[in-house]
Amino acid sequence: MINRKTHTIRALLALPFTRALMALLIIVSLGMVFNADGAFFDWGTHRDMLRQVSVYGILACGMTLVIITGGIDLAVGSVLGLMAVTFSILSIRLGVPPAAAILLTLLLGALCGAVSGALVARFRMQPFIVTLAMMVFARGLAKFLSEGKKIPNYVVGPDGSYTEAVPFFRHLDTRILGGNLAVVTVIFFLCVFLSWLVLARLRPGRYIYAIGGNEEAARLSGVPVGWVKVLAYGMSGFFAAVAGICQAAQETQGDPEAGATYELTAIAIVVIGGTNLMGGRGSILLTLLGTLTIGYLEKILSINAVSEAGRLMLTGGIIIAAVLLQRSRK
Amino acid sequence: MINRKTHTIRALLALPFTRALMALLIIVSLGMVFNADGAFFDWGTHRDMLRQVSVYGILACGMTLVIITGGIDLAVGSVLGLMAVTFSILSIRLGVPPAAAILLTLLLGALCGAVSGALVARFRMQPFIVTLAMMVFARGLAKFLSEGKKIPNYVVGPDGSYTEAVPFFRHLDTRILGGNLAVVTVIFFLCVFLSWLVLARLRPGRYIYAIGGNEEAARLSGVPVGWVKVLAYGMSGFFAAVAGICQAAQETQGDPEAGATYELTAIAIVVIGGTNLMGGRGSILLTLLGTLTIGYLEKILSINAVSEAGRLMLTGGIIIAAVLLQRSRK
Amino acid sequence: MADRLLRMKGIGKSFAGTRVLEGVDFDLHAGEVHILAGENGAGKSTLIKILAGVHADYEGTMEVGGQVCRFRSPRDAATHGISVIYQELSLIPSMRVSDNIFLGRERSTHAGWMRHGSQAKACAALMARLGLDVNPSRNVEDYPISVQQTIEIAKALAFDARIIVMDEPTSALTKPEAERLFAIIAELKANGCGIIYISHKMEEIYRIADRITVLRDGTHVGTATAADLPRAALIHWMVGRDIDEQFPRHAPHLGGVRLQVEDFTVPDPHGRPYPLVDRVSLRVRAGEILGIGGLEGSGASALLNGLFGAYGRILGGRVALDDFPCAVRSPQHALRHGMALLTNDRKTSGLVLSMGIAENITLASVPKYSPGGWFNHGREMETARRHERAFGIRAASLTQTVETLSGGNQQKVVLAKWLETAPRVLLLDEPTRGVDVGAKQEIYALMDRWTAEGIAILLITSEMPELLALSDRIIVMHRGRITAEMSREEATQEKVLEAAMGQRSGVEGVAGP
Amino acid sequence: GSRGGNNVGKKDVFVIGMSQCNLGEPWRVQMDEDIRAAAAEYDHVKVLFKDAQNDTLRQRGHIEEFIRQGVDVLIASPKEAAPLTEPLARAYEKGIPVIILDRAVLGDQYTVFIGADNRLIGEAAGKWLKKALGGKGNVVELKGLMTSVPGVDRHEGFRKGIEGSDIKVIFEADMQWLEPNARKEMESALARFDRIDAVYAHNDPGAHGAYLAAAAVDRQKEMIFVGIDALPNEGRAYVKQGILAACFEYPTGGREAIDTALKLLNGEAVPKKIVLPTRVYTPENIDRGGEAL
Ligand SMILES: Nc1ncnc2c1ncn2[C@@H]1O[C@H](COP(=O)(O)OP(=O)(O)OP(=O)(O)O)[C@@H](O)[C@H]1O
Ligand SMILES: Nc1ncnc2c1ncn2[C@@H]1O[C@H](COP(=O)(O)OP(=O)(O)OP(=O)(O)O)[C@@H](O)[C@H]1O
Ligand SMILES: [Mg+2]
Ligand SMILES: [Mg+2]
Repeated sequence: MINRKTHTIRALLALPFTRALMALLIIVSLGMVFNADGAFFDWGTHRDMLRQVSVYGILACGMTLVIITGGIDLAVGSVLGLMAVTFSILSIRLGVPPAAAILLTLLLGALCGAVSGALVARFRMQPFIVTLAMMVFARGLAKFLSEGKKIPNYVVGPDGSYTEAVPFFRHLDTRILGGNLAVVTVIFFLCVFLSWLVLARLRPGRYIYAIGGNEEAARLSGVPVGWVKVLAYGMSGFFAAVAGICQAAQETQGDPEAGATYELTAIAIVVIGGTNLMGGRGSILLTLLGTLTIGYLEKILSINAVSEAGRLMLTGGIIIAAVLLQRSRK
Repeated sequence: MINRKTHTIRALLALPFTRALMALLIIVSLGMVFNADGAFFDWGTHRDMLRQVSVYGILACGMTLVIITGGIDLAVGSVLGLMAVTFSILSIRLGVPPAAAILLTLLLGALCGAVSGALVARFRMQPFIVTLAMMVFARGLAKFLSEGKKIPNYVVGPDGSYTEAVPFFRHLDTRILGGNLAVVTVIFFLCVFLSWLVLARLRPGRYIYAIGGNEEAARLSGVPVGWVKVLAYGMSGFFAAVAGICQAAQETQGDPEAGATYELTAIAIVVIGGTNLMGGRGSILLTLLGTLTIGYLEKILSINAVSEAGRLMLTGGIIIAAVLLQRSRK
Repeated sequence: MADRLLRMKGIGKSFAGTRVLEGVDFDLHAGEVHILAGENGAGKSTLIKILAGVHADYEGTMEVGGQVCRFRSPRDAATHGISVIYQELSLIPSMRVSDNIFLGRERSTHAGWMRHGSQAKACAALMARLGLDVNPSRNVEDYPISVQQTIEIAKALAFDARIIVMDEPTSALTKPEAERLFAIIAELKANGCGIIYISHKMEEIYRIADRITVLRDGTHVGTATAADLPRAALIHWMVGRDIDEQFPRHAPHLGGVRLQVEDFTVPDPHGRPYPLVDRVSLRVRAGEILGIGGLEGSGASALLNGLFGAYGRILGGRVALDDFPCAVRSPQHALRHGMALLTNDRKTSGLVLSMGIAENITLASVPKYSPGGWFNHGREMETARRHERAFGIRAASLTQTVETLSGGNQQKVVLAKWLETAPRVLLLDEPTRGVDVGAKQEIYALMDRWTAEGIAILLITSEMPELLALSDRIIVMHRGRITAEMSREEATQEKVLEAAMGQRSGVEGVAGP
Repeated sequence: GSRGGNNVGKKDVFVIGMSQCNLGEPWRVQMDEDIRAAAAEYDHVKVLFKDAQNDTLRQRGHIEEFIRQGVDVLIASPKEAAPLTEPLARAYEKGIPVIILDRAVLGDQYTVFIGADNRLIGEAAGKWLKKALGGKGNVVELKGLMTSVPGVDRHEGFRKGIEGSDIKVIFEADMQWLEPNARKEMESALARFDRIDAVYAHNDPGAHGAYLAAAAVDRQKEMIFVGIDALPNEGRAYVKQGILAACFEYPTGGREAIDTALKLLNGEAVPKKIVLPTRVYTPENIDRGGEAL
């Protein structure tokens, strides 16, 4: 009887979900110890953490899909920047109504991703290098479209006064539930939900896991490998566009430099969650936990005003520690 | 007879080496067309290209070893920065003689790599995340050691004049053969030679390929998988230290920010050469060709003063084109 | 006994809480072949992996050459004169043959300088001794699986090992190659080596066995000399009950022509001018099993893969299904036309090892379980349960990942997957590879039932008795062409082998290349 | 093409090589823009722009290329002092007029240095804040990259400026010149401190990010925001919008560089060092074009 019990606990502890949760709990308890004069116990801190990490989390949703297919998408940060610029140009400069601008931006983001996916699928190129090229290209395009300058959300009147150009930016960067939850966080949760639907409840999810697990077996079982890859990278681009719009709204401008190095954070989130970079395994819930872990880590370092050097060293150390917890049996 | 001939040519064209060479030749011929008023036909241009690409090439040597084991080393850029700082502190601040400072720096670099390797081998952690953590940590350590400031190779005299502190920096950043070849380029070639020895002529090379080809089979065949990984990552750290010393010499200072994003260039070089990121295949000669390809690409864009946006977009496009040429059959 | 090479006593082993071996005793004498038998998942491979130093944490003791040992690594075991041919190929496909042969025991100077030339020469000599036509400087992946398997055998023999373990060495070998292996085994015995041999093939076992040890569910059932353990008793030891060991092939109810193939050609993927399949024509009727015989490189596997669209659009020839022309472009397309292909390597092309049993079973019919895109997990589980019962898949739960299943159960999962697509034509490439007697019997019964339901089956198998007993008609291929066709009644082992070596009989010949 | 040749005066087109160390910062984009705009006023001036992507050695390569190409004037806004001293000195020795913009190099092997003084600007910001806060208060300092010289100068100058007052810097963090980072750090500061009187950010986007953080918790009225750079579409626009209480111009010197280059080409004498005047912009004076310091 006792034996059986330890056995169950052991099995539970071996679950990726439990491990990811443990990593998160350890970080949170660190926060309780180093609470910066109680700032950590203020809901505002958690709300802000959630807002800050939302953009990374949104990118990580798409990254999860791509990583489960056995690929990687290094372009998300650049596509975020490109889409922040695109959305700003559309809505601020060209006066396209927000709804239409959003739609167009999301489509273009999905297109960027789909192009990577198509290159990976059609020419069997390595995802790392394809998306690296896309990363460089999208950044160039963002700079080209914006002429290297930020596109701020205001218009200068004839009398030299500044007025907000598109109120939608402000609406996106606000809070709901009595100011207790940022709208971008809600969007992040929606993205998590959408990814969960795709991965766990819809047909393509099954294909995504199958391709990551054994592409050849999947192909011989009639899985439309090419299309599924285009879909996965396309969704990654779509989420990058969502993140780009959120980023632009929070910055009140479209910055062609936005999102630089965000891809690394997104990957770190996915891996810290416990999704395997080899593909075929993982889930979006793990990514949600990973997002919170990274979010709290950053927040705790920030409220304690840890120096830059210390911050980097601690981040490196804690990533290793978290992944050690996660290390899969295989 | 004719059939046999086309067959041989086909087989030749299918060789990774031939493909990498073709990519290089295409870039070079682009340079001949866009020669910037003949600047491309000046040997000085090629000499400078070689000097500029040497540091990347040195990193790419270590990256090749790691990639052939089926891993990746994202930390090389940061370790370069850390070692540039270490070398500068040792030789400029502490007055350690150059030879001893070099030795110590190389050892420490190898140690950084070996730590990544040990984590990958001992705990079966994913190389991507281990070296990502090491990348963040090493950057933090570099900033910590240097207190966030550059360590310049001069002393300010009582009269406010600047005098060189360690002449060795200048000696390393000079040219030989009648000014026709930079010393750092010679060092790069030495690194290529060393890697070639290891990969093609020494026993550990067989093990590196074997682990990348099928780790489990290698283990069953009695390959000391753990040690070989420590060796591969250790060598990558060693080469990063070599690159760090070269970088410090060329910058005449130890910059804690040095080498940021160099890892991506190093990976791009290896992949454009035709070494497969899946591991088990590739060679250092391919990396040499890849280094030249990237070097010429940058040089051509630079001498033609292509705008930043255009440069990024062209780089992205050309990487794709080069890899399309390379795409392996499997 | 003085010439006892090995003695394992009370060996126990668990994986993450599951008991795999319990109190197993095993010993090996010089100059004997000791068969290790048992069902799939009985623990045979685990036992020899302990011997080989792969698993270092186990209970019990081990004596090699009278000396108590505990190996920490495969290298450790190798230095004690133990050489292993593993069940899963342990070659590095992307490396040269000579590098593979010497992997872990390279010929190099003390400084580590490789002596490639010396290795290549020694490798060539070894290949010649074993009668293999293999170029030491080519990559292993350039050779078909059967040749790779013989390279693996050569690798185990390259060093003077006293104890040689062979874990299903013939699972990918054709008859003549297996014969060559038996000759080698005889030679090794004569030289005083001890051989531990694992196999599911009864003919083989009785051909070479001196003694037999049987494991069941990780426990030691018994050890006996081959003479004292008749076939029926061995099977009883293995599965714990009697099995009526025969090929249940009922009189076929042949229907109309289901699959008609004319001048089917698969070009060489590397552009060499010799096609893998060269203008093959054949017909299979509903309810018929057409057996395809042939040696390594015969093109039989390529024929099935090509028909299924695994190499893309058909480049030469015509295919008709139930009299409708059908130009298959991809596996997806072939599936839609009612074809199903069981490949000869379940690990690399049959299963998604990281997915569960149920998920693998429905993988080829996902659209059926996700009408409108929404996945119906309940129905999926129902189906999986149905197949679990029908095939007798033994697993803790249907969500268990298939990587943790034994070979036989894995094979049943693949079969279930293809059956779930309700195929009209079933292409089977080595359906019983690595499957134990009990499971084999079940698969034979299933094949018989499927033909009764009107499915046409194309069957490749390297086990001659299986081919002769199951096929209603047999064609034999050699270098991409059909060299013989015979009815069930006409077929004999000799005739098939003769045709497989290239002698033509009864078929319109086309001039050779 | 207009390569080589020593007799500059006779040429119909002057080629000016401009090596920018990095175009990731809006301020530097503006510098290139200013140069481009100034050069566009002269028909016979052509500028070649190169961007070193924040890489010292790449910038060194650019300088070597310009030398080989034989540009008529070389403008460089160096990433680093020490490592680029040598290459620029080589150009200078070859007789190419060398104009150093913004960041200085070591020694005197160049023709002209044009730049503003970050330390002075930081100090001015400190003094301004001292006055605005009445000599006491809690200040958050959002620093630029502290491995860069401007970051250090703006920090040290500021500390000097507030010296001797009761102003306390209660929270400081490195935001790496990036607005999203500034917002994050400011949120942490807001969570920790109930009373913040002012935010001093090393650049305007940083101050803007801090403002957004404060506005999100409705505390933007509690404090004032001060930034540096005063680009037309950033800092000055923020002042105009009432977001920043003050911003201090850090002039790019782009126009001055072209003017100086033409003077040099015409053989006129120019001073070795041109220190650019800076201005402060506040809501009161913004419509008047700021106020010189
Ligand atoms: N590394 C492992 N981790 C967990 N379980 C394992 C591992 N290796 C083997 N097993 C389990 O141990 C049991 C015995 O497996 P083993 O491979 O020894 O069987 P076998 O007798 O060789 O079967 P087969 O005839 O199919 O090769 C099986 O249930 C298998 O699932
Ligand atoms: N177009 C192609 N693309 C990729 N691989 C191919 C192509 N054509 C053939 N092959 C490979 O060549 C092999 C041909 O095998 P062949 O038919 O000669 O096998 P076989 O004689 O039945 O031997 P075995 O039983 O060992 O598979 C196939 O298994 C397949 O892997
Ligand atoms: Mg086995
Ligand atoms: Mg076959």
